[in-house]
Amino acid sequence: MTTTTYTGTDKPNYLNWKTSVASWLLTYDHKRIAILYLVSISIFFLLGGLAAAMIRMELATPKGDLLTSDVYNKMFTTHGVIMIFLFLIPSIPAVFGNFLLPLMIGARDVAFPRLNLLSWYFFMAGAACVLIALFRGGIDTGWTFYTPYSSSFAKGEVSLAIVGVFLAGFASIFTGINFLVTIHKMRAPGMTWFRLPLFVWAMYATSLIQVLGTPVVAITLLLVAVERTFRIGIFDPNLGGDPILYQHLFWFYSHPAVYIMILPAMGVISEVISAFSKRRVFGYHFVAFSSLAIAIIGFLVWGHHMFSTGQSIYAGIVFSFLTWIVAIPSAIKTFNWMATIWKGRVHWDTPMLYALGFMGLFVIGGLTGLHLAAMATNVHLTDTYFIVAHFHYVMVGGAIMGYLAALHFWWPKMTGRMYPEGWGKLAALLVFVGFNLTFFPQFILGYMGMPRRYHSYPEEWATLNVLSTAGSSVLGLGYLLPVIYLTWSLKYGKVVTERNPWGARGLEWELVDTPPDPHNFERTPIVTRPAYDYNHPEEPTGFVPKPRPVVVGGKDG
Amino acid sequence: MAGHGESHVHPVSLYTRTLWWLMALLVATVVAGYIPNVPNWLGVVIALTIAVWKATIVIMNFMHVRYSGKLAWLFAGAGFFWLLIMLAFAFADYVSRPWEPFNGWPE
Amino acid sequence: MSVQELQKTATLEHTADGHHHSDGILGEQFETLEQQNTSYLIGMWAFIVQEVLFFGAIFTAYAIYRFKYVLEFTLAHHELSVPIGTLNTFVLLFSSYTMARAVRAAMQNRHKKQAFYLFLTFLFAGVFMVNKYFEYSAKFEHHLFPGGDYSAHAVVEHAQKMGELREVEENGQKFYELGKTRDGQFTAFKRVTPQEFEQRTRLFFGFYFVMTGLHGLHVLIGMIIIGILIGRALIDHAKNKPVADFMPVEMTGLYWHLVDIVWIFLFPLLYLIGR
Amino acid sequence: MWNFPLVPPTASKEGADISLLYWAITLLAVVFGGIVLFGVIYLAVRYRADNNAVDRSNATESDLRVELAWTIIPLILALVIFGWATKLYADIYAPREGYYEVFVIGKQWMWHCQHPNGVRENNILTLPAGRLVKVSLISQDVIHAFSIPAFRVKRDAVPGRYNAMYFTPTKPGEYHLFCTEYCGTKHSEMIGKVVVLPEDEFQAWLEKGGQGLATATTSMGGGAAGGGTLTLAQQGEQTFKALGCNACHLNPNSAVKVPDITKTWGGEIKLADGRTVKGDEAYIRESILNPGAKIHAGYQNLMPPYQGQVSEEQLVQLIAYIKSLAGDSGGGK
Ligand code: HEA
Ligand code: HEA
Ligand code: HEC
Ligand code: CUA
Ligand SMILES: [Cu+2]
Repeated sequence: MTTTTYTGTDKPNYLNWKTSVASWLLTYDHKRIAILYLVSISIFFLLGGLAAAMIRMELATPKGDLLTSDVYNKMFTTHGVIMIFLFLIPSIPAVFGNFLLPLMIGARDVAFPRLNLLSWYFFMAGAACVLIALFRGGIDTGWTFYTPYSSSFAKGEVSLAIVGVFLAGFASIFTGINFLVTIHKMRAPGMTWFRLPLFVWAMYATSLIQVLGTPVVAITLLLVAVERTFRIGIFDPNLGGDPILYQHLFWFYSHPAVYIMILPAMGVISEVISAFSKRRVFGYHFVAFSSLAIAIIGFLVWGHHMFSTGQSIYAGIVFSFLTWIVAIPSAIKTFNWMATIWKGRVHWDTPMLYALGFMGLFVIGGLTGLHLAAMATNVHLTDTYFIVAHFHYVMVGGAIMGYLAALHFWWPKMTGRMYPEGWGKLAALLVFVGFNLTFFPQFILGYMGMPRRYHSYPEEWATLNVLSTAGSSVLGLGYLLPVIYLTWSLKYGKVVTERNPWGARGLEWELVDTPPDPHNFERTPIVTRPAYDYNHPEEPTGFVPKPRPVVVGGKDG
Repeated sequence: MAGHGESHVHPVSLYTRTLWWLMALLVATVVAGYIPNVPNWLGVVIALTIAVWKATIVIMNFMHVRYSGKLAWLFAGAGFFWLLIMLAFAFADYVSRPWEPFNGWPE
Repeated sequence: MSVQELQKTATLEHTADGHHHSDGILGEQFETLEQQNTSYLIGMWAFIVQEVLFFGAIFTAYAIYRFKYVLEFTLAHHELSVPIGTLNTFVLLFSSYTMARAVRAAMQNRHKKQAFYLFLTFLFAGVFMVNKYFEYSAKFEHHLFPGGDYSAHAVVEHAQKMGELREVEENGQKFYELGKTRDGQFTAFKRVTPQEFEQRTRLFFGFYFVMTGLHGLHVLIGMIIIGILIGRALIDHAKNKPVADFMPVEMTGLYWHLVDIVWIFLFPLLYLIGR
Repeated sequence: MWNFPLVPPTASKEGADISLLYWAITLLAVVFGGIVLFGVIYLAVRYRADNNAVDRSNATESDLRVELAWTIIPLILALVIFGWATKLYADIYAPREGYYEVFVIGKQWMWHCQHPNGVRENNILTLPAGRLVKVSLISQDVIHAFSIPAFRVKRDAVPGRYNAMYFTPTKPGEYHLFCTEYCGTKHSEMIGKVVVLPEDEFQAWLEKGGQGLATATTSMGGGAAGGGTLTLAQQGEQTFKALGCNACHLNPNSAVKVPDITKTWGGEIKLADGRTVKGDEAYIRESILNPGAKIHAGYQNLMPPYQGQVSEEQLVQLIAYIKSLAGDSGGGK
């Protein structure tokens, strides 16, 4: 490596240069905000996982014996709301997007550091509302809050939970606005659009959805809360309203939202596959544009959640058609990743294991999405465990695998410590096996017609459900392991001082200290190379740092 | 946006002219609302046309989009375009749902 | 571009804006003031996109019901006062103008003038809110707020006077006929039960309060920000600051114009159509 | 231990078609899933970093032809299946004729089914094999969904309006019936069964007024059938009188000029505003609940609205009655 590697624990980095609690809670540093998010969403993931464990335990026997039906209903609502709004939507964007975006494009911070912090506070306030709603008796509407059940029938603190989702939604909007502007305006000189790492492209597409979609669900849920209080009747047919309208508005956001969850993971996979195959991502332009295509076409397919509601058949046909179309960019990505491995030098490290796992599981999830996109089969499968299996394959098998890949890949950069590789591999294996054991049987159950959100079911489905429950404990263990060994590694892990432990390409690896300097780059870099330039190993870095402008005033006020 | 920057100061006349237009359109829309025997749908069309007109000149002149770079155009357009998509697709369901009891327009 | 060229432009940018740094205007994450200003502008526009869809979703819902219950909504429209609505539109349009002038003054670093125009904007916004207050109180008084004591009584009475609603009783059952009187002749378009009529007008007022309420909230937030800006402009004036950052004013301006645009649509959709 | 089902029974004509499509898409998924899964593993093993025995020369980084290939091939397959699935869906769910119609009302938390001849069942639906069945659905409170996995059909029961679904049971037997749209506490207990009888047994069952068989309450939560001797249309006739509809309709001495409701069902009705609508359930339902909504051309809006005065059950009866006036005893026209 050319420039000196004067990194190490002695040199101040973003973690240790200030240590007071206030310096964390009032930080404007994108890297610290990422850590704040990381800690918060990890807690929510465990909470959501606990609810999942309760669900699976109840479903181990056909009779509803462990929980009452009300408690069960509250469990899956809790599970869905926490996993979606408090974990998966903020996961990769708010943690890795925040941490990496400025590093990847050669900026000192995101465009609006204060908005970034505000976003975290909104998120925490929203989470607090949701949690209070849960402690004060819970809600049982399902994560979809369908009317008129949620607006006129459900008891409990539905409105408070809605306010929580509303606030978390604005946190997401703020993140989106911040990233859009950051990507447009904060790129280092020479960092042209087509030199951007594909993770940045994915985050750009994600941010578009966050800004264009989230306000709609925010106001729609607010209307449900208003309806609960004032009985206006917007969504209640007994008061002159139309419950289907709610579904239109809800899915206008919530379908694109599934791409908020998967696009960042796809970005991570592009980075990881390239770094561990030591090869430029095949068909860079196609992968980049397919992210945008997914984000945009993804807005036009929401009606595929409503085929059996009595939505107009003509509207249904259009929605179904566009759903088939939106599957194509995902196909493009998948095949390009495969072609990236082709003729590469594949290193089987933990992040790569997760990335390979992602490809296998996401593809199963995506392809079963096609069963649902086809109207005739959709009607049989909708609201059965087939749907549950489909979305866990894409969200857990896809998005969370991507998240774990990212966590392991950038862990040394973020913390200056390496995770224990052996444990990492074991956990990846457990997650993969446990996952399939948990959710594959659900496809079969779904095709046989087992309805979702049921807390008891006919005897003949017991065996497959037992299998699923057994699988979920393996899966739970698989998730528990990283929690333990990553925490352990913070103190006992191998210290990483070199900038680029993986020998990867990208500004964050080649020009940024490990752990990063509070100001990211010593000097603003000038980029002269495309991303993933693995073909010229003799030229170690493609970036010429330029003198840093004088800056008055420090960070963190 | 790029080039001559945002600090470009526009002549006062731009704003005054815009204001007069807005006032004229305000009067027009109120008056149009009181023309007797205008069918309901036409009233809505007139009112909305004037509203779009007013909004456009506010965006163009007060918000300086006319003098801004491509990016501002893009963002200004995106919001309204997406709103149209939502309206169009949602209405597509409602108007093609034969079983939806719709009262339609009288007169 | 070659490395040398890039470095040249970079240093040029650097020196060109050198003097700004001493003012502490330039945020640490930015390289140049130009970059900072356009970032803020694009950021504000992204926020506006968000706002458009935020309000847009209610507009969509409103459009569908207005389409569905056109007669009931028309009669409910009549309860809103066009003069007050017109006055408020006038006030808000005018405030948009003064806001634009304030931004202009800020760009010219004329702090006193800027404070003056901001103050006018604030004043107009205040008038708008006071009007809203009276308007809302009147609705509450007539039980037109869709809370516990909602009653369509006022709508019915008014519509009867206008000859657009007729109460009929048949087989001991009461219902309303909605229609129009022309040349003393009542033509019915539609017949509804009082209960239905109550529901649908209630729906209208639900929309009215949600939409204008959210809009009013935006006005209120705008007023707070404008208030702060006035203070800052006056301080800048007192300190005789030659150059100040005009971006806060510019961004508030964009926000304020958006609030105006929302009203530009609310006014005809709630007050005018169906006259 | 290994004696548990992996596929549902297929007991309707439509179900067989849908199964075929399902397995076709599954085949597609297996092929593509297989390509990706095995492809990835193969490539990752073959090109592992420490394997220097492989040829890594000419490792292109993009190629328009292959990009187009893997864009267009999936696209074509996607369009083919889209076409197939959509055609099938339209064939099944678009209005069909010549059916045996049952009305189903969902409420928290039970299914209430009514046969044309007046037999009622709760949480059990008895049907004849080999005949096209139309289920007209509505809900009294929240959204429910009527799902019969063995027939591969389901539909939401939405409050305030009718949804319909069609299917042809083929195999006599007992099948699961579920509510699949989450509807509150006892959503998972809103279940029952569908009993398919051979045509002759079904007729016998109907003539006995549905007694005997349907009283057998099952572990799945069946309910008693009943309803006695009147057909649905006859019940409708009684309701018609009870509500005083005959003061105007079907009354030669009526003071009010009324349309001939024997021609309403299946007819083309010209409205006062110039439009023409079809005389279907939705129209009749609306004409009763809110007659002013659509005025028959040539008539005055004089009929009182019955919103809030007739229950969903009575509406179902009235509709059956008005259909019977048009010569349709529950089989389409
Ligand atoms: C990360 C989240 C995520 C992602 C990425 C997806 C991706 C897709 N989803 Fe999924 N979906 C959900 C999360 C997600 N979904 C959730 C949470 C629900 C349920 C919500 C609820 O009701 O609670 C749901 C429900 C859902 C439904 C509604 C079901 C119902 O309730 O009736 C439908 C229907 O069309 C659907 C379809 C699809 C399709 C076509 C894709 C596509 O984007 C998939 C594209 C990918 C591939 C196709 C694989 C790769 C391609 C190849 C290997 C090449 C071969 C391809 C072809 C031949 C076309 N999904
Ligand atoms: C990001 C999204 C996400 C994630 C990660 C998960 C994770 C899991 N989910 Fe998911 N799930 C949803 C999103 C998600 N889910 C949504 C949106 C719904 C629909 C809700 C609705 O209908 O409204 C749903 C519904 C849902 C159902 C259907 C409920 C029903 O319809 O009745 C089931 C049933 O099996 C299920 C199971 C699981 C399991 C076993 C996991 C596992 O992956 C979880 C594993 C994690 C842990 C177990 C926690 C970590 C470990 C510990 C704390 C150790 C202790 C625990 C043990 C040793 C077991 N989920
Ligand atoms: C006061 C007289 C009156 C009574 C009582 C009455 N109707 Fe009517 N009905 C009318 C008139 C007049 C019309 C035509 C105007 C219209 O379309 O609304 C009509 C139209 C209808 C239509 C639509 C027919 C068509 O072809 O357009 C149906 C169906 C109907 N009535 C059913 C009923 C039922 C069922 C009841 C009792 C529950 C009932 N009516 C009670 C006067 C009455
Ligand atoms: Cu009824 Cu679920
Ligand atoms: Cu979807």
